[in-house]
Formats: sequence, C-alpha cells, structure tokens
Amino acid sequence: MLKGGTRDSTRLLMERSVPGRRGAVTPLLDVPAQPMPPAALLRADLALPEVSEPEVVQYFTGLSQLNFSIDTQFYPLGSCTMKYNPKVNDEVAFLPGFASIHPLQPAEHCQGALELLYRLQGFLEEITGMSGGSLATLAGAHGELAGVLMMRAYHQARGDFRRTKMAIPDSAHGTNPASAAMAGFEVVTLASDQEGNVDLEALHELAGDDLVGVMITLPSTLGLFDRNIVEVCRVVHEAGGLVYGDGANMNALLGRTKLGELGFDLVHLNLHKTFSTPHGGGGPGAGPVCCAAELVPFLAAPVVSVADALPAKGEADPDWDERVFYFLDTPEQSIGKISGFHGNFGVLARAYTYIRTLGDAGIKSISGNAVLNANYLLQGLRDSYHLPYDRPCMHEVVFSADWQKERGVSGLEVAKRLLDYGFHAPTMYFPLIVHEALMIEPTETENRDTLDAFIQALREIDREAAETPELVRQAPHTTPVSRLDEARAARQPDLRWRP
Amino acid sequence: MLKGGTRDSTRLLMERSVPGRRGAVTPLLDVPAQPMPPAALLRADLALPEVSEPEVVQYFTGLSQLNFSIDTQFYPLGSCTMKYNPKVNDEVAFLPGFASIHPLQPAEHCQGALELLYRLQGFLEEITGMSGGSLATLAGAHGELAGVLMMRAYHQARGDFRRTKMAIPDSAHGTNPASAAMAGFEVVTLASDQEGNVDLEALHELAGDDLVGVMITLPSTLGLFDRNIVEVCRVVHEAGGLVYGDGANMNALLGRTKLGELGFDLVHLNLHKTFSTPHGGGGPGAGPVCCAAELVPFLAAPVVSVADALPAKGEADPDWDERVFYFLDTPEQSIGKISGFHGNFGVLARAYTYIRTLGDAGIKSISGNAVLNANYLLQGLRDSYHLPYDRPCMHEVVFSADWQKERGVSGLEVAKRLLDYGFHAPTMYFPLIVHEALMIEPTETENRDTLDAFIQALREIDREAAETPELVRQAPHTTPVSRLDEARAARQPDLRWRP
Amino acid sequence: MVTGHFQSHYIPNTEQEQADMLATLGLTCIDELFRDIPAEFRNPLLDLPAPLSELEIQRELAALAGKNRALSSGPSFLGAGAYYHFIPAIVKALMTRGEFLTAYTPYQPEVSQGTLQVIYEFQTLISSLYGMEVANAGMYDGATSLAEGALMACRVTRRQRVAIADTVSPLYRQVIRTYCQGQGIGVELVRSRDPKVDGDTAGLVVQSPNFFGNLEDLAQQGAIAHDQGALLVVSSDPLAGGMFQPPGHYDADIVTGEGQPLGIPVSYGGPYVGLFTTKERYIRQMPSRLVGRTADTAGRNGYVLTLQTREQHIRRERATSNICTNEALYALAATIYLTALGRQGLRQVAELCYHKAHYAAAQVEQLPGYFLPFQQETFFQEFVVQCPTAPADINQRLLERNVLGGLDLGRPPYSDLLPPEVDRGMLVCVTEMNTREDIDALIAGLAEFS
Amino acid sequence: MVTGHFQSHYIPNTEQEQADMLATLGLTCIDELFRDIPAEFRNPLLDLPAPLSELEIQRELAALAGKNRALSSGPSFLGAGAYYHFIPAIVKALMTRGEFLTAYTPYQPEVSQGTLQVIYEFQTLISSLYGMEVANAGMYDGATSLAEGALMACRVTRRQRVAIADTVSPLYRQVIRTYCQGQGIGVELVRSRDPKVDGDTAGLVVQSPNFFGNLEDLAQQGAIAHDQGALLVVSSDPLAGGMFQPPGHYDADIVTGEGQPLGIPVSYGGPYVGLFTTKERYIRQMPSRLVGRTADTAGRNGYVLTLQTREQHIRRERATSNICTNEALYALAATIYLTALGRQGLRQVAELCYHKAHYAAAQVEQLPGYFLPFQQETFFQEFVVQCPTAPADINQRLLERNVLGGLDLGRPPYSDLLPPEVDRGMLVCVTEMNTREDIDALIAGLAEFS
Ligand SMILES: Cc1ncc(COP(=O)(O)O)c(C=O)c1O
Ligand SMILES: Cc1ncc(COP(=O)(O)O)c(C=O)c1O
Repeated sequence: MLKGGTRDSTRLLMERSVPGRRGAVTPLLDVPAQPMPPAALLRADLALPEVSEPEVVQYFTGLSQLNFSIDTQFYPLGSCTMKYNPKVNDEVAFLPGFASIHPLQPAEHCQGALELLYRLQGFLEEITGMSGGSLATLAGAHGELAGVLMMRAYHQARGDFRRTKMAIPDSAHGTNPASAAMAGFEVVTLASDQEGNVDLEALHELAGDDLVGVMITLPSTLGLFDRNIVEVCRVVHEAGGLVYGDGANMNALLGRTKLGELGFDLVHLNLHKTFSTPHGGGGPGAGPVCCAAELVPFLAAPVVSVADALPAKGEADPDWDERVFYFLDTPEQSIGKISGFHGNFGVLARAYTYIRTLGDAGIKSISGNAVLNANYLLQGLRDSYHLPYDRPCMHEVVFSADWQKERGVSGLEVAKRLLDYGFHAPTMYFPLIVHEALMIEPTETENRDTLDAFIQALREIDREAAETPELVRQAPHTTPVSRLDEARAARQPDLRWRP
Repeated sequence: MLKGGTRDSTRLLMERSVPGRRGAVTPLLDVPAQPMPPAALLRADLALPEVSEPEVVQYFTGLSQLNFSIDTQFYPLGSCTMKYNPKVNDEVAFLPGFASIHPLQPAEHCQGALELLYRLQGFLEEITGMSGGSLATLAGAHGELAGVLMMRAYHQARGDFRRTKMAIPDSAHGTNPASAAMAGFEVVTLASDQEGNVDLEALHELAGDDLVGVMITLPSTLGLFDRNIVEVCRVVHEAGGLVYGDGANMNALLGRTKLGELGFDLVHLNLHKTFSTPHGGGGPGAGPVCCAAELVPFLAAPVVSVADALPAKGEADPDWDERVFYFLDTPEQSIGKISGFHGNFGVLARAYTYIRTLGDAGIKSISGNAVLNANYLLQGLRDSYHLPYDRPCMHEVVFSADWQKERGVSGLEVAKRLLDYGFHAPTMYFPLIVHEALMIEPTETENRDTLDAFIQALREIDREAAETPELVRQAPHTTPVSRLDEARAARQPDLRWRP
Repeated sequence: MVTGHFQSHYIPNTEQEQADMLATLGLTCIDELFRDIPAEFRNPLLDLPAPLSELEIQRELAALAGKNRALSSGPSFLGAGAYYHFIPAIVKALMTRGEFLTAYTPYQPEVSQGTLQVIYEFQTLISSLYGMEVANAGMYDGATSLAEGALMACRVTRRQRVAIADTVSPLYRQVIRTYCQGQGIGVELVRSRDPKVDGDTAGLVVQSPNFFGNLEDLAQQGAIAHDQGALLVVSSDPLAGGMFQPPGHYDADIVTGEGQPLGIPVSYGGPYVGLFTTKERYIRQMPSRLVGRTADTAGRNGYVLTLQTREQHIRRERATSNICTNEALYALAATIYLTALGRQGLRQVAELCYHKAHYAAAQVEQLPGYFLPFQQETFFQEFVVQCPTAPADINQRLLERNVLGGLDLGRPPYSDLLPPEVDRGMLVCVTEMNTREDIDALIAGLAEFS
Repeated sequence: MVTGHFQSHYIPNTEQEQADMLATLGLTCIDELFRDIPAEFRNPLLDLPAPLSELEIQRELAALAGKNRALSSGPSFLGAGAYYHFIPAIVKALMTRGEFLTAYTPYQPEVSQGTLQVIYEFQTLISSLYGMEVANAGMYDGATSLAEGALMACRVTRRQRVAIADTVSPLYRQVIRTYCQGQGIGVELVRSRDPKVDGDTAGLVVQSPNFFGNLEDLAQQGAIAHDQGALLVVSSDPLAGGMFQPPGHYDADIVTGEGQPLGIPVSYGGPYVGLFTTKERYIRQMPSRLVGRTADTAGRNGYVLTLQTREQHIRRERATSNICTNEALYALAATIYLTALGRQGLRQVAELCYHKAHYAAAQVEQLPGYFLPFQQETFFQEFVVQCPTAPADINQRLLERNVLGGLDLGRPPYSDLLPPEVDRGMLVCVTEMNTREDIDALIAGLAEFS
C-alpha cells in the first residue's frame, strides 16, 4: 500500500521530531524551587525526540504491524515454543497489588507476592521431580549460569577442585557452552550417535575425575528423547559428575516424566517457553533452577521460605493459613545474588497463573498435544523433506532441506519463502549437526487446519524449488521489506541514528 | 500476502467451529443441583461456535487488521471529528470503581461517579453557555430526540399546541429531520443562501405561529459559521419558536463562542466527536443535551443534582467537600426517561477526563488548531478541487469533485483512490446541497506533515483523473477487498451465516 | 483567562508551525480564523479548570473511582436489568485494539472489513441465540431497543397503540412512553396473563424472563396478539437463551434485549448494546444498521452496510429511526464473549445462574417471615421475596455484612406492579459470580429479620 | 490422578481430532507417543492442584495481590535501585499489542521490522541519554548489566581484577561477585574518592548517582583508571541524565544502568531492562544483541540483528556472554516512555525529582536529632539521613501514618559501607510521585522522633 503521511513508519523518531512538541505533560512543581547544582554538572542539551502523543501512538502502532507474532501468524520456530500466551496472565501481572510493589518493601507488605512465588517454586519442583528451586534467574541462559556455578560450588564444597571439564553434546544450544565458559569451565563436546542420542562410548571416554558434569537438553534439540538418558546419568554420576538439564524443551515432557527421577541433578526451565509467558520480541523471560536435595544449599539467592505451619507442596487452597509467614532467604552455601532483586516477578506471576489454570489435567494435555502435533507434521512432510533421524519425534521435528539443496534451493530460502505463505519460518541451521536444518515446533495451541495448511505450504515450496527455483531463492516477496543486506550491516555498523 | 492457515480471517466463526472445542472454562457448580424446569421450556441446541481461546484471539486480531483507524491512518471523515483518542481515558473508564458499579446501587455507593457526572454537566453547560443539562442520551441522534421532545413539551406546557413544523436547513444531517419526525413534527426545509448561511428570507416565510423552531448545525455541515446566526435566532424567537443546536461540529467553536449567548435555546453535543471518546467502529457515543433556563424543567431524566453546599460550577478542587451529596433527580416536567439507566457512563467518564486534561487553555487550542488545519487544507487544495463556497472555513472544508467529474471521475472514485494512498476517504455526497461533495475534516491532532502528504495525494489523484482515469475509477487496488457489489447486497440480503 | 501559546500533548502544531501555516493563509494569529463570529460573542470568558498532567488526572480519577463501592468488593444480589457476570480477559484485550477502538462507522467497506465482518458475526450469533431470522447491528441499549420495537410494530401494523404487560421492567416502560409521546402512540398497561389486546393494538410488549425473573407464557401471548393482528414484541435476557427456549421458538415477531450480560461491564449503566431481531419479512421496517455479505470485483466475499434506504442519512424524515451512531464496540464485546463461551459455555453459565438462584430461593423460602410470591412460576436467575420488614432496612443490615442485597421493590414504580400482599418485595438476583459462601452470607443476613 | 480427556480452552484439539491424528500415525492413544521414555519413569504421579476456571483464577490472584501493600496506597520514599515514577497510559497500551507481545526475538528480519526498528530507536535514545557512542539492545537488569560491564573490562584489557567503589549498590556488588567467581576474577572494594587502581586493574566500577544518591566525580575516577590502563565502568540512573552531564561526558568507557525508571513498573523487582553502552572501539567485546540499519534488495532501509559473531549461538563458548533472551519488551517500554516524555519532559521529570528531594532534605535537616552526613555532596533524588533512633522503628511509625519510609541502612550489607557515625542511616528517595503533602507527612512522622 502507498503509505500515508506520518503514519508511514519508515521515518525514525529523531526525523519526526519538531522543536516544541511534547508527548506528555508533567505536573507543576509544588514545592519551592531549590538551589541548582553548579552549572558544570548540568547537561546542556538532551537529544531526545519531540513528538506529540498522537504521533507516539501512531508510530508504535504502525511499527507493531510490521511484525509477525503468535496472535497473527503460525510461528513454528523450533526450540522457542511459540504457543498461545493467555491474556488473563498479562492482566494478572498488571494488578496494582503486583505491579506496584517495591522489591525492598518489608516481607510483611508482600505476603501475597511471596506466597505466589513459594507456591510456584513448589509447582516447578513437582514438575521436575526436584527438591528445591530458585526463581531469581531472568532467562534460560541466566538459569544455566546459576546452574553451572552451583555445580562448581558443589564440587568445591566437597574439596574437589580438579573438575574443570564440562561435557556438552554437539547438538546443544549455544548458551550451554557459553554458560559453562562463563563459569570458568573448559567445554568438551559430546558426540551424538546415529540415533541422535548421546554417544555412550564418547561419554565413557570423558567420564573422568576432571569432569564437572554434562549439560543435557531433554528432549534434545533434535526433538528426540534420548533413549540412553538413564545410562548417561548413571555414567556421569559414577564418575563423580553432575547432570545438568537444559529444560528449554520441557513442553514435550510435562507430566510425562520427571527429570529428577531420570537422574538429573539440576535443571533450568524456560517459563517464557513451556509456561507460556509472552516473548515480547526477545524477552523478558524467567529461567528458574530446580535441583536435587544435595544441591539446594547452593541455589542462587534469594529463595522464598516459609516460617511456621508449612502448606503441603503444591497445595492450592486459596484459604491460606494466616499464621504462615513467607520471606526471602539466602541458602547456606549460595552461589550468591545473580540478579538485582528476586527474579522477573511479572513473568513468574504469569507462569503461576498458567499452571493454576491448566492444573494437573491440563499440564499433561499440553505435552500430549504438543507431541501429537509435531508428529503429525513429521508424517505430513516426510515425503517432501529429508528426515535425518527417522524416529517419532517429541514436541518438535528437525528436517533437512538437503533434497531441496540438491536442486539449488537452500533451507534458508525455503524458510524465507514460507513468510510469503503467511507462516513464520522454522528455526534454521540449528542444531548444527543437521545440514540445512529446519527445526519445526508447532506447539499444542495450534489446530489441525493450521497444521494442514502449513504442510501444504511446505509441499508447495518443495514443488516451487523444482519448478520455479528463482521464486523461492528470492523470497520473501510480500513482506514489508525484502531480503536485507546483513553483510553490509556487519561491515559498516550503523547502530544508531545520527544527525 | 498469501494467508496462512486459520489465521486467515476469511472463514466465519461457524465455519471454524469444531464440536467439543471450548474457548472458556466455567467454574463447577458449588451448590446442590436444583430441580430443572419442564423439558418443554428448555432449548434443544444452541447454534453457537465452538473454538478454543487461541483461535478467538487470532480471529479477532486478524479482523482488526483489516480496518483503517485513527491509530493507523489519517481519517479525515468530515462531520465525524476523527481526532486522536487518548489512551488514558480508556484506562480511566476501566477502573473497577467505575466499570463495576451497578446502575441501581444506592447513591451513597456512587458518590464518586455522581460527582464526576455533576461536574461534567457543569463543564458542558459552561462550554455551551447554557443553564442546565442532562447526560442521559446515548448518541447525537438520541440527544436530538430528547431535544425536540423538550421543544414539544415546552410549547405544550405553555398551552401552545399549534406548533407542528420544524424548520431544518437543506444542509442538515439526516438525523435532524429523522428526529423531528420521531417527535411527531412536520419537517420543512430551510434553504441556504449563496454564502451557505441560512436564507433569511426563507426563514421569515416559515416563522409563523405553527413553527416549533429550527434545528441549526453550527458551524454548518458546509464547515461554515453562519454569519446570520444571531439574526436567525432573533427571527425564530420573535415567532415564538425555539432554536435547537446540533452540536456535532462543536470542535470548531470550543472556547471561541457560546451557543447560549448567540441565542440558541438548547443543544446536544457529540462527546464521541468533540470530546474525543473513541468511536469503536460506530459507537458507543454520548449526546448530552444542554439548555437555557426555561427549558431545564423538561430535560430527560435523570439529571444529577446536589444537596447542601454547592461547589461553584466548573470547580475542580479535588478536595471535594464531604458534606455535599450527589443524587439522581427527575426534572419537574421531564420528557421522561429516555434510556435504560443514566447515560453511557463509560463514555462520559472519558469525556470528563479529556476536559480535565485539556483545561481552559487546551480547550481553546483544540478549536484553534482544528480550524487552522482545515484552512490549510483548503488553501492547499483549492487549485485542484472546486470550492463551492469560497470562504474561509471552520473545522472542515467541503470541496466538490465537479472538475474531476467533467473528466469522468466521480467524487466517490476520488475518495476510493485515496484509500490506496493510505488515507481514509473524506465524507462523500454530504451535505446534499453540494454536488460530488468531499467533506474533509482533519482535526487538531494531525500534524503538518500529514496534511501536506494528504494535499499531495489529492493533487496526484487529480492528475491521475486526467492522465489515467481508469486507475482512479477502479480504485481501490491495495485494500483487503476491492469495490464491493452493494446492489447485490441490497437485492439479495445475506445478513447472517447459514449452514 | 488564557493568554499565550499552550502546547497540549494531544496537538502536534507548535507555535512556530502555527505561525508558518497562518502565513500561508495570509494571517498572523489564530483568532483571525474566527472572524465570522460576531465580535461581541467571540472569545467569551471560559470558566473551566486549568489543564492537568496525566499524573494528576490519574490520581483525581482514581480518587473519584475509589469513592464508589465496586461490585467486586463483596457479594452482590442486585440485578433488575444490569447483571454482574464474569467477563473473560480476552474481551477487553481484543476490543481495545486501536484498529477496532478508533475506527468510525464502516462507511468505506474496503478498509473496514474488520468491523463489518464482526457485525455480520454479531447478527449471526444474536439471531441464533434468540431463534430469530435476522438481527441488526445493535441499538443503544435494551430499553431503547424495546421502545424501537414498539414503534416498529406500529409501522408494520399501521396502528397507533401498544399494550405493555405489567411484568415488563417499569424503567423500560418509561422509556417506551418517552419514545411514543411525540407520535401520539397510545401506551397501555395490560396484565401479562390473558392480556387485553384488540384490533387497534399494534403490538403486545412483553419481557421474558420478566422483570420479576419469571418466564412468560410467550406461546399464549403470541397467540393472543396474532389473533388480533398485533405483533408480539419481546424483551429477553440473552443469557437466558443459554438454556431456555428462545422467544423465536414461540413465533415472536420482534425480539429485543439488553446485550450487557454478554461480556459487558455494568459500568454504572452504560455503555451497553441493544439487541434487535425480527422476522425476515419485516426487515425493511427495522431500525439501525445492517451488514450484508456480498462479493468484491474479484469475487471475494466481503461485507457492506446494506438496506440503507431504511436509514436517516438516506431517507431522512421518513427513516425507520433516527439512530445513527449505535454501540458497535459493545456488539464486538458481545461477539467475542459469545465466541469464547460458545455452545457449551453459554449453557453452563446459564445453568450455573439457574441452580444458584434456585438454591438461594429454596434457602430463603425456609426462613420464617419470608415468602416467595411467584413460587409456582419458572424463574431463571431472579426472584421476588416478600420480606418481614422493609427491604431498605434489611439491605442496610446486609451492607454491614458487606453484602449488597436485592432491589427494594417496596417503592414506586416497582410497588405499583405487585399484588397488595407483596408490599415489601425484594428482587434477588443470583449469578455465576455468587459462590455458595456468598449465598450463605445473604441467607444469614436475611435470617436476622426472621 | 488424571484420567479421560481434558479439554483445555488453550488447546484446540478435541478428543475426536486427537484420535484422527493419531490414526494417521498408526497409533491409538497419546501415551504411545511417549514410548521412548523408559516405562518405569513414564507417567509419574503429578501432585498439582486441579484446573481452575478463569473466574476462580482472577479471584485467587486478586486475593494474592490484595495481600500486598501497593505503593499507590500511600506516600512512598523507598528507592535504592527501583524507583516509583509516573508511567503514561500509552506505554502499556502500546507494549501490550499482540504483535509486539507475542513475537519472538527478531530472527526473521523481513517479518520483524517492528521489533527491530524499536530496538534501533532504543539504541539511539539510550546512547544519547548516556552520551555514549553505542548502546546494545538491552540486558536483564541494571545489576547484571554492570556485572557484564566488569567482565567486558577484563576482556578488553585482558586483566583479571576489578575495583568496585564502595558507593556502588551492595546488591550490585554481590551480583558482580557472583558473575566473577567462575572465571577467577578478583573483585576488590575501593574507596570512591581516590580509588586504588593499579596496572592489574581491568576496570574501575562506579555508580553515579551512587547508591547513596550522590554524584561521583567521574572525571577524577576516569583519569585515575585511564592512567593505569583500566576502563571506567559506570552504572547510572538514566533519569539523572535528564538534567546532569551524562557519564559519556567524562569519557567513561562502559556505561550501564537500570532501565526501570524509564516507564517500567517496580513490579516487585522485575521484569526490568539493563542498559549497556560503550565506545565504538569496544563494540566487538559487547555482550547481547545489537541491531543495525542496512538496506533490502530494493534499497529500502531495514534493520537486522548484527555483529552476531559476538554471540553464543555463533561463537558458543567463546562468545562475549551467554545472554540470549533479554528484556526486549521493556526496551520497548523505555523507548515509548522516552519518546513520550521527550526532550523537554525528561528534563522536567528529573528536575521535579531534584527539587522535591532537595526540599525534603532541607526540611529533614531542620529536624533536631537528624543530620545529613553527605551534605556537601550533590545529590539527585536520594539522600542519606542519620536518624535519632533505629530507622526500623521510625519506619514502623511512619507506616501507621500510611507513609512508606526510606531504606533502613542500619543493617548489613548497607551499614558496612557507611562511616561509623552513620549507624542509623535511612536512604530517602523522593520522586515526582511525591506531592508536597506527602513530603510534609514524612517530615511530620520523622519529627515525632526529634
Ligand atoms: C535449547 C535451549 N536452551 C537454552 C536456551 C536459552 O534460553 P534463553 O533464551 O531464555 O536464555 C534456549 C532458547 O533459545 C534454547 O532453545
Ligand atoms: C452534523 C451531525 N449531526 C448529528 C449527527 C448524529 O450523531 P450520532 O451519530 O451520534 O447519532 C452526526 C453524526 O454523524 C452529525 O455529523
């Protein structure tokens, strides 16, 4: 469409700015003006835009419409669990009794918030089969950092300072090795076997007295449940190591199995994936860590504790016992504070609401339908796209665009062409061990019509790759902008507007 | 864009429905089930859709994106005052202390709401220069109905039953004659003169003892301030008639003149125009009526009254006097109740907030900038489009597409072509006395860039009308649907989905 | 007095821009734009308060809101035409999207398909709920909808008298009187059972469930009206349609209602949305907007405002009504609500109301001193109870228990409609919002007066 | 135990559809999909509460929220890293649009230009506010941002020790320690005035306005650090930048901050957004995402994630940080806030805070028994006052007047940082949210202990 006037979103804020306009009015000063500090301390000018409130609303509304999102498109971005984000959860997070409490108010003022956090800790421990948890970590990778620091602290507390190597599967997400490195560990890569499981032989080789532990994603980023997982845990434990679980893929396993029972020692969860808090274009998230009893003393601070009569774990009676007192606590041998306050409360409140809404029955139905939908896609696409690990999948399926590549069309191009069909692209080129990977995660909140339409689109693109490859190679054609010059962006970084 | 799966908005709800899906969960029954009524009273089935909550959100979000709106496009729809609707006003209307009070709660429970209404009545009386007001009417036309019934009651209360004719200018909005007819009056048309004012000679002829009064829109729907207005009021009053003001165009006059002082006896305001409450795709509105002292006893019920110490009109001290008690009252000779309860409270609360935000200075700046913007458009377009009344305009300017029509392109086609440029169309073919009318109202909340882009677009279309007339005649080309077959819609009415 | 430039955050033009734009007009100050206003009437004194910042505004309005007792602050049993029901969060989240909220009436269908398709869905769901052939895009509210129904009956039958059953909400009856006064249409109050209808009667106006919560015998009323060539005009709580036979089942001619129970906050009485449905053969006498499905030049489905020759902007004084702006946004709210609740959910809500209200009634009945005068009738979620003492006093005591009691029927206009032995009536409403504890609290409060 | 089919309103598949889809897979029940899980670990007992309806959910959460004391319920003087400021309504209205709220990280730039352009604007505004050359797309919060700044200083200088001024928030210092523990980076506490920095120091970490509200002498600190080849790493309240010279003016190398004051609710500590800026020459050592402007194939401007070789998904264990998901939605909130307030408004807010805080300080100073230990320093909106009795007791009394007092500095870790004569310190924060009456109420409360 030809774009009209200043509703046109292409002009940047500083280009819209007109001296004298204002987008908000502040109250008048109601106390006597006070002496100003020395002029040298005051800034001369402030290069912020000057626009009126209508213009602010129009600009950001216009920008929003340039996005794909769950509310507007199917968003099968593998590993990201782009499920429907319930609106009621947002409403809850904005209640004044939650949004307007200060993190340093005394616990007496925040019993409702603390109770919520305490119960949520309990829910997550129950779901993962662990004994303790901390909600202080602000995203998945942040949870990983806390987790690996806990592993370090655990070994050191036992006087074991030799352990420096963290084994991480070759299929792992990039945050895993990056987190291990931030904790000062040496990363060693653990190969996967033909079936996509951890290669037990390779593991045996690494399982020595310098092994801190392993970081395992379950199901793996291949969307597969590692059939050796119990053995993996056994081998690591035997070597004195710990098993860290990257719980980003927990959507597949909710209520189906407990990581703690399988042998994991600690795990982080991505509430902004499995528990449906909105991604917001890249955050906020929350990455709580749950762990087995022997690791509880090392949890990041704070955790929520309770004094006096303890409600049973996971209890949900809204007639809480008034004699109970909740407070923020620091575990004895805590790795320390890892974020400014007590975690992303607004995200945690949404996850709590989500779990309460779904309840025991709903939680299980998430994983059942997520896995069902993924296998339905697997089945519908296996004739058109190469399936490198030919096994039933869990919540996501990883195809390869190898067959299309042979015809000169890459996985990236297939993905871009999907945008023209009104679908967000799958995750591309990850995990790294699959060529031309297309990692597709439908989630449980999509209906069969959408899955069918998506299958049809990918089959159509496969046909296009053969018949009209240029059409695919130059996709997308219908988006607000076409393919962007990423090389130029990196070569000549233009990272802010300049006059 | 090729549309993806069920995010595609074209399928209707009943076509998306799948037996067994649900979009909400209700609580379990917590009392013993009671005996059911006779089966014959119970309905067998309920043909409502069955869709899940994600699908509800996706469907309506998708539909919303098919609309033009103020937040996304310049919307210069004449007579509709499509100005920016402040978000804070919506937030206020949703406060639980407003959204969750029952209209039949005792006044003691609603003192805050009643105080707001009382103050708003006062603000509107001050702005119109009137002595009393009622907020019970739910839109402009509803205010008109109340107003003309008041005129009837006023005459009858004085024993004058002869008056049956309501004089209405030929430029008037359709609701004026329709309202007069609903009050049982005979509508007589009042001609406009060459300058767009009421034709005084014609008025003199009608000004007899059968004249109920006149309904005058000021500024007129031509966007012109009637230079004879004081004389019009004098003539009507001399004949024993009343002057009704259609205040839909008050955006031009806020703080610039008071209708009461000019000689108007009563007036309705469109809060959903002048006072910036959102139109919501066609409502809700609020059409309060303000009137001179002699008409106050006839106002529609209820009005808000106050007992004990009265705050000065328009007073805004937030430290209200607790001794004051606000209550709903019925004027002595009221035309009666005209709506279920006390008016569109949520709309009234928004208008109150708006007036408090703008204050005395802001109210005047609305009219100043609205009129300035309209004259700027007039100036920018007068060379390209025929200006039938060549005078400075008020808040809107009415052009004619006569010149384009000569080249075979109608006003409607010009308007449709504007959609391709990302602008909403002006009001077309109204007022009826202008051929090929294009009625353009920019409002004060648009910036000069937008006005310039709009001028440029209309000039461009003028050029297209000469050079590529087919392009214009078949517009729009870039909208979700192209021109629709309205004749078929009327001939074969399809007014609901059927299996 | 205001002097100098005031830069509102709602208005982009700066002082400099104003000067530049004025210059293009050959002017130097804003005031010159208003020279057509006679000087003596120009720039009057404007006695309004000074502008406030948004912070101050939010505080003032929060203070005003805080002076009201919200229904959420304790159990409530007040109904009588506005009902406290649960509203899913998605209703507000979706209806406040700027594209819906800040659009005008869909006059340009090519860029208003969102609003138009919503209205088409609304027409589908509402006609379905009422069991009627066609619904319009909505009216102001339930009361005006019924009044317009009465006027429409006069147009259809070319008669000038309407009969209103004595069980219709007295508030609605007052509105009908107001609407009829100008056109000299007679408004008669008739008994709801065996109503007096004759050959001059345009319409028999009834409400079911009626003001006292009871179901009317619409079959009988319809037969009586139709026998005399009159129309049966009904007002009906749409939520009752979740479980009861809809008015359309009884051959009603015009069925109207208050749409508020369908996902709209009570909001001190408005904005709501009036529902209006009828038979196909009367379409051209219908008031308010209608949306129809048609095709665009490429053959795609699309929606337009249609049959506009009924309306004021075309037909002017001969229009079926003067209505223009209606309550589109709340038609959207009701559409979202009905979609979310859906086939199962609406029935569940209706049944929750039914069972809870009947549970409450059964409890009240056992309290000495109280009796239910309409016990033999079928009611939905409201019932009348005759109290041992003045309902106003009882309500006062209930409030001390933080319970908002039912409507006091011991005063006009309500008392006039009740038999003499029901002189201390209270209209109790119970919905899905009332828990068993709420009801028990009510009963405990009432028991104090037993 | 859960048996049978449960139809959640969040999940479209019905029992029938599940069966049909399973059939295409040759399966008959959902459980078969999980056969890779060893049987003994499959379907464990799940001890979670039963599902709740949205009505019950809203009630339970409203009850929990109602047990907290919201700042809006009375005057508050609590700051210390999270600040109660006014937030215009448009911030929430815009950031909750589904298209922003439910998008992922903008990995597909062609369909994420909304998010990408917002981040580019954010980078522009934040770097401008801090007077720095380049800002990233945001970090988790102010504390982790500063910790990452310390780590980055080590990478840039290839040194392994950071010096932290004793006026930095002790909470931030704890987080820095946590972040440094794994890599064996030494963390030293130094005096803020004439800090001890040597040739092994990677960075001097300071906060200005510091934890006690006072401006640091960044020029001096920068000179000392640079003399030793160390970086000056600053944490700074961005709102102070509304009136004070920004850290960039003093040649700071890395400037971080807590973005919460820019339109983000205090929300019990999160979600917030960390601000992170530096000099151009250090870009490739920056953590977190960066958005750059480039062109599409048609030459139109467009935005992409760039310089990704710094990041974990490319560089893995050699990445500049492990951060992936950050706080994009709150970067959006801050961007809207800064746009709405703009050039004039941000200065006005900063000055309101300044004048009100100084007015309050002047009043406190006159109260016998109270003194301001840092009187000779310049402060923004927070100041320390030494009280005549334990701050905890004073705060208790203030609460009885419905006033939330300042932070009690009489306990560790705060007390350790103050001179011995300040053993009963209270950190008082005054913002534009405090009216004169609020301040007077505080003073009256404090005066009780004079
Ligand atoms: C498998 C896996 N692990 C870890 C992460 C990191 O989580 P976050 O982005 O919340 O830091 C992700 C998210 O992208 C992931 O997919
Ligand atoms: C001049 C004029 N008068 C009256 C009306 C009727 O107002 P409403 O639509 O609120 O009933 C309008 C609105 O379109 C109008 O423009």
